[in-house]
Amino acid sequence: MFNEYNPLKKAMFQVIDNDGKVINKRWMPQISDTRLLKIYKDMLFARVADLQIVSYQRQGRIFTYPPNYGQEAIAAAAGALIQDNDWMVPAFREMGTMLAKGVTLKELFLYFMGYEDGSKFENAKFTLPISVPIASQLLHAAGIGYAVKYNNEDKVIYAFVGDGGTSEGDFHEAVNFAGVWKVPVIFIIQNNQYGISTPTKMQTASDSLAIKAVAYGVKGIQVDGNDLFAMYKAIEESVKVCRNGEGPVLIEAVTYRKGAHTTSDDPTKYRTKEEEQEWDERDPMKRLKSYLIANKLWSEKEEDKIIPQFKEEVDRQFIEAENYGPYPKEDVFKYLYAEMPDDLHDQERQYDRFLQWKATKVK
Amino acid sequence: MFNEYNPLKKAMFQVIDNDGKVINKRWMPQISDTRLLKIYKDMLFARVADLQIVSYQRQGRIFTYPPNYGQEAIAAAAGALIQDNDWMVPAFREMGTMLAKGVTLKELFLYFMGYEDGSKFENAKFTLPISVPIASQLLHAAGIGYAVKYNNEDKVIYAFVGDGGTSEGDFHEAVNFAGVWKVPVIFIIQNNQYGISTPTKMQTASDSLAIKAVAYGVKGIQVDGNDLFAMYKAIEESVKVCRNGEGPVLIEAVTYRKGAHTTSDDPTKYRTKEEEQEWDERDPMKRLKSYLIANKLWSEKEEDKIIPQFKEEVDRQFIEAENYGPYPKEDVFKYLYAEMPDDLHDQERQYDRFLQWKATKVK
Amino acid sequence: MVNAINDALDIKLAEDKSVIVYGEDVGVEGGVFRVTEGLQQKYGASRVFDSPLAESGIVGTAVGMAVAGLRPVVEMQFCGFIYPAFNQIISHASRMRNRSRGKFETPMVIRMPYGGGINALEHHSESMETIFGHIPGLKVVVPSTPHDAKGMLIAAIESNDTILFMEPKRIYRAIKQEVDEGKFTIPLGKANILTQGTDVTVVAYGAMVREVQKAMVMAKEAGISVELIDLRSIYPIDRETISKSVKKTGRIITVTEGPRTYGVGSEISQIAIEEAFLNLEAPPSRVSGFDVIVPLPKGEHHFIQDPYKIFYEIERIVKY
Amino acid sequence: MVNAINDALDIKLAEDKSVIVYGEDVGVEGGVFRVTEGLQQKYGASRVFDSPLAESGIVGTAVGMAVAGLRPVVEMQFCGFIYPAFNQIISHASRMRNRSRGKFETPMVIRMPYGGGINALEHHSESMETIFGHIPGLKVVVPSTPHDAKGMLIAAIESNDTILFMEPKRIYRAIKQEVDEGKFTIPLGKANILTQGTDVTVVAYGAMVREVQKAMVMAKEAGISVELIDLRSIYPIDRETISKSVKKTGRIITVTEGPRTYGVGSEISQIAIEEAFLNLEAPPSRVSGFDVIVPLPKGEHHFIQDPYKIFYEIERIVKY
Ligand SMILES: Cc1ncc(C[n+]2csc(CCOP(=O)(O)OP(=O)(O)O)c2C)c(N)n1
Ligand SMILES: Cc1ncc(C[n+]2csc(CCOP(=O)(O)OP(=O)(O)O)c2C)c(N)n1
Ligand SMILES: [Mg+2]
Ligand SMILES: [Mg+2]
Repeated sequence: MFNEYNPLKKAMFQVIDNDGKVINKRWMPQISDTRLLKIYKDMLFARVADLQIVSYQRQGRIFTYPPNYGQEAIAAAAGALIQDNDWMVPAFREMGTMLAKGVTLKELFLYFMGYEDGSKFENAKFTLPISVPIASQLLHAAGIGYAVKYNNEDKVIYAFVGDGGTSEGDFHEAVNFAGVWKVPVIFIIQNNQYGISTPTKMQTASDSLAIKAVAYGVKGIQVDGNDLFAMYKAIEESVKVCRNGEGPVLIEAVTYRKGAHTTSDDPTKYRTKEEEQEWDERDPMKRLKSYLIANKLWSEKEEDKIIPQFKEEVDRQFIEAENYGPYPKEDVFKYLYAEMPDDLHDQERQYDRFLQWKATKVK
Repeated sequence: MFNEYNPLKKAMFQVIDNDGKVINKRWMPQISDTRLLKIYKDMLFARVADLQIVSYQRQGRIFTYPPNYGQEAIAAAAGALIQDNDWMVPAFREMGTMLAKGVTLKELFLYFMGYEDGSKFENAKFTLPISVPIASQLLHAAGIGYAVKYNNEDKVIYAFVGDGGTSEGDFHEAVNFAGVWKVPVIFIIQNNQYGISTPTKMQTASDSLAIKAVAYGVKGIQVDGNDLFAMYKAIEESVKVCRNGEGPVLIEAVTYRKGAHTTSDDPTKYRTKEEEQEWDERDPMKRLKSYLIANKLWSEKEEDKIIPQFKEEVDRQFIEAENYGPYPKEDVFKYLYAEMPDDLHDQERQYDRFLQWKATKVK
Repeated sequence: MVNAINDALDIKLAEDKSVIVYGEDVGVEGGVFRVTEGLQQKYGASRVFDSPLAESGIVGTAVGMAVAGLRPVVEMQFCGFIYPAFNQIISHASRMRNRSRGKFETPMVIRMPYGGGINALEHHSESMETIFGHIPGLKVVVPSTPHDAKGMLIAAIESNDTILFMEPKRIYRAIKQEVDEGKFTIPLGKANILTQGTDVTVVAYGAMVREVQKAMVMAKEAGISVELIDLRSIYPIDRETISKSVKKTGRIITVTEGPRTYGVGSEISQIAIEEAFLNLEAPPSRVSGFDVIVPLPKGEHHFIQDPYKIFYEIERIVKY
Repeated sequence: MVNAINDALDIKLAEDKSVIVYGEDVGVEGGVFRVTEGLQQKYGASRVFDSPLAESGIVGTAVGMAVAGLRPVVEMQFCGFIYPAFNQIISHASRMRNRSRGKFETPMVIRMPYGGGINALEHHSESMETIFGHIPGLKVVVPSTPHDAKGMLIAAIESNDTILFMEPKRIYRAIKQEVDEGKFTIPLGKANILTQGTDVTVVAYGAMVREVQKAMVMAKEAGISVELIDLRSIYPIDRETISKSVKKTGRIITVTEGPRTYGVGSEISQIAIEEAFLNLEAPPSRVSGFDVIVPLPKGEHHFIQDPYKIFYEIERIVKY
């Protein structure tokens, strides 16, 4: 597959077309109907959650939030394949994979409401917190890859980055280190066409992002990121490469950020209605749904039934997060060092004294 | 040429063989005999200087120095082609190009003896000082490229980096910016097989360094860096690309650092005699000399005559540098800001007072 | 303040063709805080534009442009994202003149919103001015009002030094003030005495000035006369203004947002003891953040300086 | 000191399979200062190895390894080359525990030769410990003797925190000292009183300790009794030791190599005035570099602290 879709050939790997029809039987992944349905529902859940969060934000109930809207197939495919013991190294637009690892929506809500507790990911093993500084997390993935290889563990590291992130030096260093060390990392670039307002063509003059694999001597492939089957198959094959000790893989998943960059962004400033409509045709949910309906695995009726349930579930977790309670003062100081240095301890005590004094002033 | 030697084809561009025989007439550059002789003499001068500096260093008359020994053809070819108004952005192993720009040996000596004055390059226009932090200078080249393009100037920027330097994030960002901006920069990687003790294969798993051009959508070519004609031609063609507004070019010049990394390094620790001997066969001076002698442009006799003259000239400039005199205290403070801040002025005055006091104590 | 900064850029872009403005999303979008809004339309995409997402790239290319005679004004999108550019700042932007013994200069401005109090994500609320103030060859300035922002930015763009221009984003839109039209400059490196007072000197800058002013209301009620100095310049420090003031009041407190240890406060205290040891009636003191990472929004109130904290310290020092 | 550090690495490599040593040229060559000499032969190339030339890469991958349970000890080849890694240090290595509320830790050591006085090229002589000491979540330590280097490095490798281990390269081979064999640790964060004294406290660390000791010979002749504290830890600072000492002597001077403004000196002074204001008989003071870029070798004597400079200040402060 990596030969057939060598990025130098400039062909994007696709399995279904915009109407959900299989156009590439050879590479159609084997997914059982139940499993496929589960994946679709996970994508749907992510989308429902996503749209709902945007409306919470409008109500002022959450701060910034970066929607996954339109990119659900990528995180869902990775989520379907990632194992409990595999590592997840997120950027910040991979809700599907995080949920699959056991992160809860409530935790994500807490995080975006402004609690570090939301990054603890109590039930998600081997899942790093969201990384805000673009591309820097990729080096962690390479380092984890080294540890996994050093310890002879049978684990794969899933690492995410955006198209914008490929311009950072850390992207270069990470894929390069991983290539030299031949470590089992799948680097997934979500090329959603923009880094905030900046289009991908202003990030780089290269023919594609997948082609950058050549610079590191690693396998690369450009995949239709709105085609769940293609994403699934590409990751499945990448996992094999990794488990065979053949080193890292670079996947460019071509997609589109249908929403705003974050809830504080206004995309009408930098892109056209026509462009948005064009991408609507390629919407990953729509395409998978067409496939499912055509194959009698799903119906609009079922969808109409399940959406309210999902909304309710999202709301339930959101309200739980909203009622999380105050942020304990101790938490400001507690996690800096394995043991708190005396001086920091003093600072905390001084703060206590101030708070006591303040309590007498402010009633 | 950039099509024919597209780095994806994995063919190194050569014009003469190890015996100085032309093996690639099609791309043999047009260089007049006098000009060619001048280039050879410049290379010879650089080599003489280089070997002499190493011996000065052994005598404790200069601190660290990174020899060019074995890599002379690259800097010489660039030196022959660079114009007075072109920009030179050096790493630290391009003596030939710097001398061509008008930098004097004396200045280089001053620099390596520990005077910033050696970086002033009084007579070399558009030549940046040596850049110690690996690869960081490449971004300056991209920025200068922007300025040149913005001002519609007909200038080319020559920027140098080592094989080790290609691992740094700044290498990536620089070539990427230059690619997006389509600016007239020739990035020349001197792949001398090592970054200090680290062999190139530990820097990257890519098939070559030239191939990294693909990642930035820029032209690239791998050149035999010990083949003066090939280097000359490759740079000549790159200059055309730049002057045509077709953007940057990435040249990998394959060469060998015959000397130590710097005068404080001992290469026997990390490489074999056999390897060194193998590269002796490909020595750039030897190859060019064979060509010249075969074409009756040069003789061993002439060489024996000129070497002592060169030695004398090197020595003259070295002794001038040695007698440069003390480092004025003012120079420590003077160049930090366009105008010296009061506080820094105070610091200088305090230091004056201390020096006066000290003079009374130490006789 | 956003408008004032935009105005300063506008004036310099109009006046000097060597001024170039770029950074992440500063072009089409006009910056995530809309500071550069409208400038690309006005001056074209070769003078105001979006760069690739790479901070080292942005600062490093600016060094090159500056060396070649342009006057780049680049934006770091948030205070937490300047670090990939750290090497270019400390190894080149601040050193080129010294390294080349005056042959090359790097007249460039790095603009950066900084500081907390806006309910932002991690890395969007830092105040790490100390580490930049400690870099020889760099100037670091912070305006506290729209007027200052405009005058100081114009001065920064006209300076032949490399200037880190830190913008207190918390008050980007908080302070309403008439700003003089047209061009004017405010000299960099000079502090500004905002209020004369006799009991204690309080030094602050950026968004903290306003917080001190709130505390001063309480202080006034308590009968304490505060002399408020807006430091304006983190490096160089206006030693003279501080010296005079502390000699007069005998007491000094510095209010900053960043971590305490190695913060700006201890340097101001050091200056006070060097200049006015025998006049001191209380130990030079500081109100600052703790030595911790800025908490996410729900915990940020524990970290940022509230006026009560400042007043608490004023009272303590005056009663000392 | 080089041998002592090598010994510490050797002991930990032998004892703990999770310890991994890498960096530029640390493998085959054993490091440009030969600090890691022989370790690759002994422990193999999967435990001691050369990395690609990329400092962000080195520190960033170490963060990943540490998160995954290893204990990487990485080398930055010189103090001037840590800056490309600055983002990984300030945004990740120092933050991972806090960010994940204790779920992940980054037990890792970044070793780095620092400081001047060895006739080196530009960027090879810096002492910028302040900027690292100001980073919350990071510990920064400096040994001044081979014995301390060994004990502190072992402690650093065993710590679950991220430690910047700064090695004063000027005394890499300058101090001859018998170092205890076998394993021992010296707790991080504790200063060391090297000489008891009564007239003035001098705080120093790294290569400056030896320079102060030279100055103390002059001081003794002048009848001045100096209490010498080796700070050992730039962050956290051992407040208690400083406090006790300055309460006793009433005078304190900090001797550092880096630029003056925002240097370690002003923080030590601040601690002194916070802890012992009423005991002070002279202003807490500092001997430091100037706010300039370290000059190249021929000018470096103007910058580095000579014993006379230190003695000059001791005398001034004692006579104050
Ligand atoms: C180092 C760094 N610089 C700048 C930012 C501000 N920022 C946040 S998201 C973003 C754009 C990211 O674009 P891309 O990588 O394509 O990811 P996307 O948001 O499209 O998923 C920027 C510039 C950041 N978070 N980190
Ligand atoms: C950022 C940075 N890291 C480390 C060093 C130390 N150093 C000096 S030269 C060198 C090796 C450079 O190798 P290469 O780029 O191949 O150039 P060469 O010396 O072979 O010409 C290293 C690691 C440096 N100067 N800058
Ligand atoms: Mg994107
Ligand atoms: Mg090399």
